[in-house]
Amino acid sequence: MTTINKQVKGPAEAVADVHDGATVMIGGFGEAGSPVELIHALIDQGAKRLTVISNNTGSGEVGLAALLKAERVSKVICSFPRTANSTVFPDLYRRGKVELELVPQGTLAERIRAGGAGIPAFYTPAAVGTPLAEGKESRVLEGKEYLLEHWLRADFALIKGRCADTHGNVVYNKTARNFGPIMAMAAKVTIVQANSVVAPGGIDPEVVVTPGIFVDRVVEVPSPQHESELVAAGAVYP
Amino acid sequence: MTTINKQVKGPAEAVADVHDGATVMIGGFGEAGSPVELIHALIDQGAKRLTVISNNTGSGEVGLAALLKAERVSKVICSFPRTANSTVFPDLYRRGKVELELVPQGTLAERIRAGGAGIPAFYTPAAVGTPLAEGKESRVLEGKEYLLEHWLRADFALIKGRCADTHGNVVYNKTARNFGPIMAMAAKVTIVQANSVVAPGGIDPEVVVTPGIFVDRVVEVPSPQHESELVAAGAVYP
Amino acid sequence: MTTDTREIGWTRDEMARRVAIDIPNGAYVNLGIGIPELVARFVPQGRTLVYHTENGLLGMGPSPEKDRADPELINAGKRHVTALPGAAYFHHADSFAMIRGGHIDLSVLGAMQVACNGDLANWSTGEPDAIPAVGGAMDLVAGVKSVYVITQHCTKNNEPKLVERCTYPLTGRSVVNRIYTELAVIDVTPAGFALVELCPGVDLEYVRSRTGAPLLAR
Amino acid sequence: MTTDTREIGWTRDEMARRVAIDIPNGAYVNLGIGIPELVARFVPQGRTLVYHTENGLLGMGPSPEKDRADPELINAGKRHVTALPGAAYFHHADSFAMIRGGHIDLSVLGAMQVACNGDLANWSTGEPDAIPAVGGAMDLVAGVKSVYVITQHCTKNNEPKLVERCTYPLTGRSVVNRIYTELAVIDVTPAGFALVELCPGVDLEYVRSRTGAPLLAR
Repeated sequence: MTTINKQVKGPAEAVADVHDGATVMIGGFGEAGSPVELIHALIDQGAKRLTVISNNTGSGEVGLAALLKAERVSKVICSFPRTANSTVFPDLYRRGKVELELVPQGTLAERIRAGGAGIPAFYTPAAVGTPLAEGKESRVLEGKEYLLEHWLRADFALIKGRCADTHGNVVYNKTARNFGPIMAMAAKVTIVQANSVVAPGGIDPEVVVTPGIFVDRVVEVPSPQHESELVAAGAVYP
Repeated sequence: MTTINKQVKGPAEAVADVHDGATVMIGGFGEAGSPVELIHALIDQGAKRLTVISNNTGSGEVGLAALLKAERVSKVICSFPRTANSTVFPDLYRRGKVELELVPQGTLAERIRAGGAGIPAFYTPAAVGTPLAEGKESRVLEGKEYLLEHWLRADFALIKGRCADTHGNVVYNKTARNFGPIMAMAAKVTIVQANSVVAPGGIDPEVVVTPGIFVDRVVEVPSPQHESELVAAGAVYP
Repeated sequence: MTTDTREIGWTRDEMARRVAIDIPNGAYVNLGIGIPELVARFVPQGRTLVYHTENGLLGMGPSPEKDRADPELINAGKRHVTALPGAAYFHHADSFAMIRGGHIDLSVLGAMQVACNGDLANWSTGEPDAIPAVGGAMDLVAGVKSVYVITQHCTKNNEPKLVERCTYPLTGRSVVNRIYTELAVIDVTPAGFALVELCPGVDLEYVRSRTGAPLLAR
Repeated sequence: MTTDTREIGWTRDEMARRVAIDIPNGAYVNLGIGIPELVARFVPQGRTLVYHTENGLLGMGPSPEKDRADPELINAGKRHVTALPGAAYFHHADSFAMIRGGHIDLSVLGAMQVACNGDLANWSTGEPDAIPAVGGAMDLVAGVKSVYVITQHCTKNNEPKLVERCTYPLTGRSVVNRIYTELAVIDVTPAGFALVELCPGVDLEYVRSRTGAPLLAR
């Protein structure tokens, strides 16, 4: 009998200790992989002045967009803060209510992976010669110019999986995998919502995508909501 | 009907174009994942002055040890060139017949991964303050000292998988996975021997470990030989 | 059928088809959002291309029938797609390892401006109230083996998009290999823009008049 | 049972058991080759530890019955092992991301020398004809949260292994947290070696006489 059990009762318990000023990575690319229930629990919980690291900024007034709308986020680190039906972030940004650090998508992914892998900095060719290189150290290696980029780490990561076991092993659904596995590595406390939570042995060790060592809490959300359906229905959270 | 088919007839055809002086990554940790049939085909093929990147140096006088014994390798880049039943490399090394670049295992893995991921250099804390830091650039980041390490890339990678499809997607067997997925990324030509080769669709896209984009040739070796069994039987190749 | 109303030059579909003709069998291809997405419809008979979408899928197939769409199976433009036999899913760091590591053969992108030295601007007008958004464009142009641009030859205001020097913020320096417009196929060479092919019925002097930098004939 | 013949002090098994007592439930632990491997046998009742082996397995279990061994399911010492329920396989870069990224709670390693500032030497005697081999030791000591050393107090020639300053080539600088020998449990503190516990029947002055640097009593 294993004495490890990372399952917690529900989203509220899972995010209860997110503190004001925390850095929070939120998985998802568009709505695929967006942990809507964890985000809503975070809105209910009330933590403020968050730095959010996520590829986008949500759509409509649910999920990540609702967290922004509630003015809980002071800074966003992302690659693409605009999407269809995305009005909350543009409005806050134009009003100076939220800071933006814009990062090329591959650099964003690699900085997060570096944070998880204990690599404090690395060189990348992306953004050389562009405005996003301003203020960055550059270096010529083997005749080509690269920028020095630093790791990204977080206090919490909120991630959506398809299935998790109570040791924290996770598998994902299709392109909802995206930032989940690397964010799980880069946060002090990684929280996964999964459609199902199973006992150890319920996931074949050959197909585990995120090993349990990277996961601190798992919470079962059997029928997660989809952002596009909520937006289409005109839903507003809370 | 797909018009992509990376399957080649046998190991001999798979390694036919390895040139003298080539850099060759060879998968495996000890015997697990060692592509014995591809290595033997490379011995038959005759390429010389190879630089081999592999975690170990083989055992007995089969597989990687046999390639060394045949004096086809002028340089080895590895983390642990000694193992039980390993006499070929120590003998060549003491006689000055082979050069050794010793790399900490995690740095070796990360340098290979960096080669595959287009990251020319990165900082790591491993080996700081040790003889393996000599001659390396170091840098303090966030108050801690790190070494600058450069990517490793190769002309060829020889890898062993459990199953591959004709598009080059690969899954592995247990701890035989080890260096396979990262070496597949880091070589110009990646050659995979697999116990079975199946049609596209024969591997669930959710469980693919090495996507086909990293693989150039697959060859079916239905009952691969195990180094330990060969050594126990006193086998010598060729 | 197309809703294109210009009087001369290729339609968007024809432009996309012209791009597809140049892509060899077995190529790994990333298609940008917008006109580039059309290219996938025109793969010549007897060829298989493997489409990569940077949000974690290799072997992307066409849109699903509406009742089979999965909100978690989308492309970089956030449209529903499918996965073909031989596909693979992977996470974002692995996906951009494919891009940055030079494993993708070709990226087909849209453009705001392309300079005669291959500089590309396609992510921002640099206007002060614009919401800057870059996505994966800078990684793509820095990493893939070839970059093709597919674009209208001029803006809606008839200003050339092929220019001496980009005035918009760059996506990458000296990264574009070839440009497909409704008027012509043009290579970026060390000597500048060089004509590869004119659209039937379009003459070279007309293309030159719509181009903001010298255009070499071959 | 043990074949250990020393007259005083803990046996190897007892040393390993003493280490195990200090490891909390749920810890992720990497065990070095040799004596450290013994630790896995002594997990206290009611605790679950998750063993990591750097060649790509988390959730490593004990050796299999001989006829069930798989030559491709081995540990870092190349011995046959098993995978427990809840295990996961992964590649080498991911495995060392766990190590370097600080995700492994504890590494238990053997030692040639440990200095009173925590320096560790455990990979090479530095002799000219030695075949240098480092494996994952340098990554482990640089990355995991805590490093415990389990070792005989002295070499076979009765030279102290706990020293003022390592004379062998280092594995890492200031990396060891705690040392378990047959005589005592000793912490590495900012003030140097500090006694945690004596083996029953062993007195402090004897331990000091076998130690190459000052040993603080608590």
